[in-house]
Amino acid sequence: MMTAQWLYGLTGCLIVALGLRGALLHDSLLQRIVAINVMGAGVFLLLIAVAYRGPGLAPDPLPHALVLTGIVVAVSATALALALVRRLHAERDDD
Amino acid sequence: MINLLSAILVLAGVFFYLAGSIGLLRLPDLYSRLHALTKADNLGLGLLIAGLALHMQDVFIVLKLLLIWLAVLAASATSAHLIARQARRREAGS
Amino acid sequence: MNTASLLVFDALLMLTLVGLAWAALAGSDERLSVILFIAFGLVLAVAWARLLAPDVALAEAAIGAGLSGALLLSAVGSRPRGASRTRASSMQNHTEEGNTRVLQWTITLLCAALAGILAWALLHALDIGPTDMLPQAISANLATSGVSNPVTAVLLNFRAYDTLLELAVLLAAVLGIFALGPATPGYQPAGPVFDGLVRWLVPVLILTAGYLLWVGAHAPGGAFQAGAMLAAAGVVLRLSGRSSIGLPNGLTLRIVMAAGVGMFLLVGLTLLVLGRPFLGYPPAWAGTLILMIETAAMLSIAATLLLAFHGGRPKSHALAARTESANAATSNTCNEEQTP
Amino acid sequence: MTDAMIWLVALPLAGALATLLLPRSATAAAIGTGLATTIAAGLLLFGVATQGAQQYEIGGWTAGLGIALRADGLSALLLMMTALVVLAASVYASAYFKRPFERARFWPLWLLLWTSLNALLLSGDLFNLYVTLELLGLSAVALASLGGKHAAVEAALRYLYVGLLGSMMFLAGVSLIYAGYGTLDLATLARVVEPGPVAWSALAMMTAGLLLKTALFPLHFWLPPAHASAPAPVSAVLSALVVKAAFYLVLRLWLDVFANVVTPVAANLLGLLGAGAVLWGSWRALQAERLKLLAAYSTVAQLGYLFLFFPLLLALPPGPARDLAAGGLVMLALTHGFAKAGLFLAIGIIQQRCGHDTIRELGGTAQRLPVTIFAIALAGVALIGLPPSGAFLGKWQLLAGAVATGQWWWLVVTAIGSLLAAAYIFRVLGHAFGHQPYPNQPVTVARDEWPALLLAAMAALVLGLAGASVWELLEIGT
Repeated sequence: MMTAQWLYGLTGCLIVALGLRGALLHDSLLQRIVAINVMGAGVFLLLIAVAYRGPGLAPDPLPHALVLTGIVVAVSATALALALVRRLHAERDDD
Repeated sequence: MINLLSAILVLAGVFFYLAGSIGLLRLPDLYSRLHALTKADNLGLGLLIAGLALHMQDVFIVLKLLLIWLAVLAASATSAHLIARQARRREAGS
Repeated sequence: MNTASLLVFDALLMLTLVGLAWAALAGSDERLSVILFIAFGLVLAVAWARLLAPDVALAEAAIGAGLSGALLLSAVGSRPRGASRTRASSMQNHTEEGNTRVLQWTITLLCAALAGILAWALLHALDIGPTDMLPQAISANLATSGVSNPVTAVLLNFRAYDTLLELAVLLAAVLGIFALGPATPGYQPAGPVFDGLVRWLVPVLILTAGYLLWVGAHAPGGAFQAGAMLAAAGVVLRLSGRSSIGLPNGLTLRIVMAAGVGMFLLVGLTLLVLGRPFLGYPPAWAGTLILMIETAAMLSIAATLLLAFHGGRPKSHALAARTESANAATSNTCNEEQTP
Repeated sequence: MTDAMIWLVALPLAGALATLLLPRSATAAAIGTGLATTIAAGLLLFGVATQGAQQYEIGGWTAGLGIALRADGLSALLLMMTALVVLAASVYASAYFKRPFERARFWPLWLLLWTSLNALLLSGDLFNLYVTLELLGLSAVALASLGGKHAAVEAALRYLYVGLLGSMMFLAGVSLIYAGYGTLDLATLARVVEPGPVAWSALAMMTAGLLLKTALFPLHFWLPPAHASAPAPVSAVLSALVVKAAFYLVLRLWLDVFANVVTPVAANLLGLLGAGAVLWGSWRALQAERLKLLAAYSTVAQLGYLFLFFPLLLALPPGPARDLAAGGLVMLALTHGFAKAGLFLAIGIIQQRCGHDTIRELGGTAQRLPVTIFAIALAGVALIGLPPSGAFLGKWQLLAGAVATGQWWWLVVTAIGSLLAAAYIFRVLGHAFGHQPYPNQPVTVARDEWPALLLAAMAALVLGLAGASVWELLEIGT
């Protein structure tokens, strides 16, 4: 086991928990979206840490590809969530 | 020799970054903070890039580094301008 | 570099990351949250680079921090300062202060337990040591994949089906956004300084996009990063208050939106009809087919992300006049840049 | 024949593009796509029945390096149900959405949703499952928000949050699996996985995420508003298929992939939550004032029954008794799928013709919409679990399993749940058959009344009578 893998992986776990806590506790719709994104970033950090094989060694490319896919999926979800928030907000203004 | 020169340049760059950050925290108003931040950071990045460029074998990479510096220069100058203008407008408004 | 100094760097980087994540979620100021989240994304990109994942670093900076940040910021900015925050009105009704406190602590404890369980499992997993079965299979088949960047090979050949469905996810999101209503009003024309930046930045961004697309075959880069660059060019154009931001209208726009999934399906099904597996490129053609798919995907991604930044259907010309007057009625405060 | 698997994903996806590019002839394109996809599902079912479980390696890469699609008896049956329900709901939707712009918005998302359902049921790869879950979630949310009213948008947003949290937890579990075992392929994983911290934590994370998505009590809070405020055809598919897709994954993971990792204690916990869902969901359904809300709470309850099977299946030794119980579970899931879809479509008709779906004001609807009320009654037979519905066979196996393993307490839950279901169904029928002072002209049966009736009849009659072949198909495992 390598220290770097360990350090980055554990940080990933911590960030997942921080994100989840934010997503459950915030009552601002926008901050919930931020929190879910943070949680996703934590999972990605875990994956990339697993892929790391040490300095000078080629890392495992598979998790890199998975995280790239994950980032695009996350931005899609963020965009849809923001559009829903905006719609909700516009309606509240009309009331 | 190149190593030493490069190290000096990088360290100088780091110093300017540090100065800029301290300025951001310590200076009294928005305009002087902006001034400290953009000026020091632009210079810092320039020195850093010069230090790195000394290590590069490939001219193409040096050009890329230079391009990064130019892009950051333009972006930070413009955003500093926008922030300052917005602040002044708000002052005038209130 | 020696291991000790690298370790110090790692520790500082992770400390910054956790601190930013905490700070972004601690307060109740939405604007601050978003700004700190963008900073979090940029530091994360440094971490990706440190872990030798440059492809991910590029995507994180361009999409994770860049475009997500722009989307979030424009959502914060579209409301007047001091207006009521986007609270979930009926979603949480624990009015009693004491209940809230208990709930907060319960959730915090649960999340701490979650972090503990994840860490426990991860340490065990890392203890087993890396299983190099898959990385070896990837490098063994890289020669016939049509590209030499292993990440691109996974994304567009070995696991191309994932990428096809991922493009479908993007399409679903933008169709959902379309269904929710028309685009948000545009920004007012920018002043001369910003305008000057835009004039040379946009062509540079488009050039960079083309470069990233082409270089993805053998070095970090590819359709997603390139698409994000193109979208960024459009975002900058929109911010500068131009009415045309390079998006087509009507059928052409829909074709561009569908291009990524469409090209994927076209290639996959053509191969199927020719007696090969779905998306089973012949090695001699793999490079060309991947570039074709990536080009179409880049256009779709750029259009989709840009439409998401628009926040709705672009207005058709017939509707433009009507919405214009509606905008004039509801005072629009989303302009950081206003002409004096 | 294995090509049918790829067509099951490619056809609706291509259809989505076609309806996006040709909004004027979108309805025709969608129905055509629906027919073709249903034929593909039929071919796959036939192939599985005659040749056994199937595998398709995409791109020709071996599973592990690439992604494999797999179909066995269970997935082929669920794919067939999906095809029939979506096809019927499509025919219904072509009459439900009247204005061109509504259709232009609806069809591409609808077909993307179908794509994701098929892709999920076929996928043999953990990360690919995450992508299909996200496609399913985003298209379902977009469709649920089509109602356009404030309540619909708010419910859709909450649905999206829950879905995203669920996906993220699932992905965290997937990451742990990759960290520990270096593979994402389900079949490979099933061979190498062993009890231990990695497998336990990963399974717990994935299951938690999926339970959130399948709305198991007490994580069901988001379901009733989302399902009750969506347009009728969307509600039908959300309740009948979308929550069941997440349930299918739980089943697949617990009984197939992680079969040697799960423990009876964990299974009993799922059973306990299921019991809570049965009681709470049925009780709330009984109290509901609106038909759609009743149907949504009934979904919460019916999903609970499915989880009651977990402690039984784990207590039974592998063999005929266990296969019978597993068959009962699938039968219950299939019946609920058809019945609930039929119920929501029928409610949609009442809502459109009467302008409301308040249960207390249903008086006279039986005179006015006899076919629709008959459909509700048939669906009710299946939801209560009366013979000859498929649910009767399913619940029978549930009871048999509970007796065989000495877990009699699940009997009590099932009995109370069925009584409550009878109460809420008869309450609706009582109001619908209520006397109306002024005479209403019976409306002739229209195109939009047939799909509901056919789906309900499928649940109440066909599945029950054709039950034996379902058990035969389920013998075909991977």
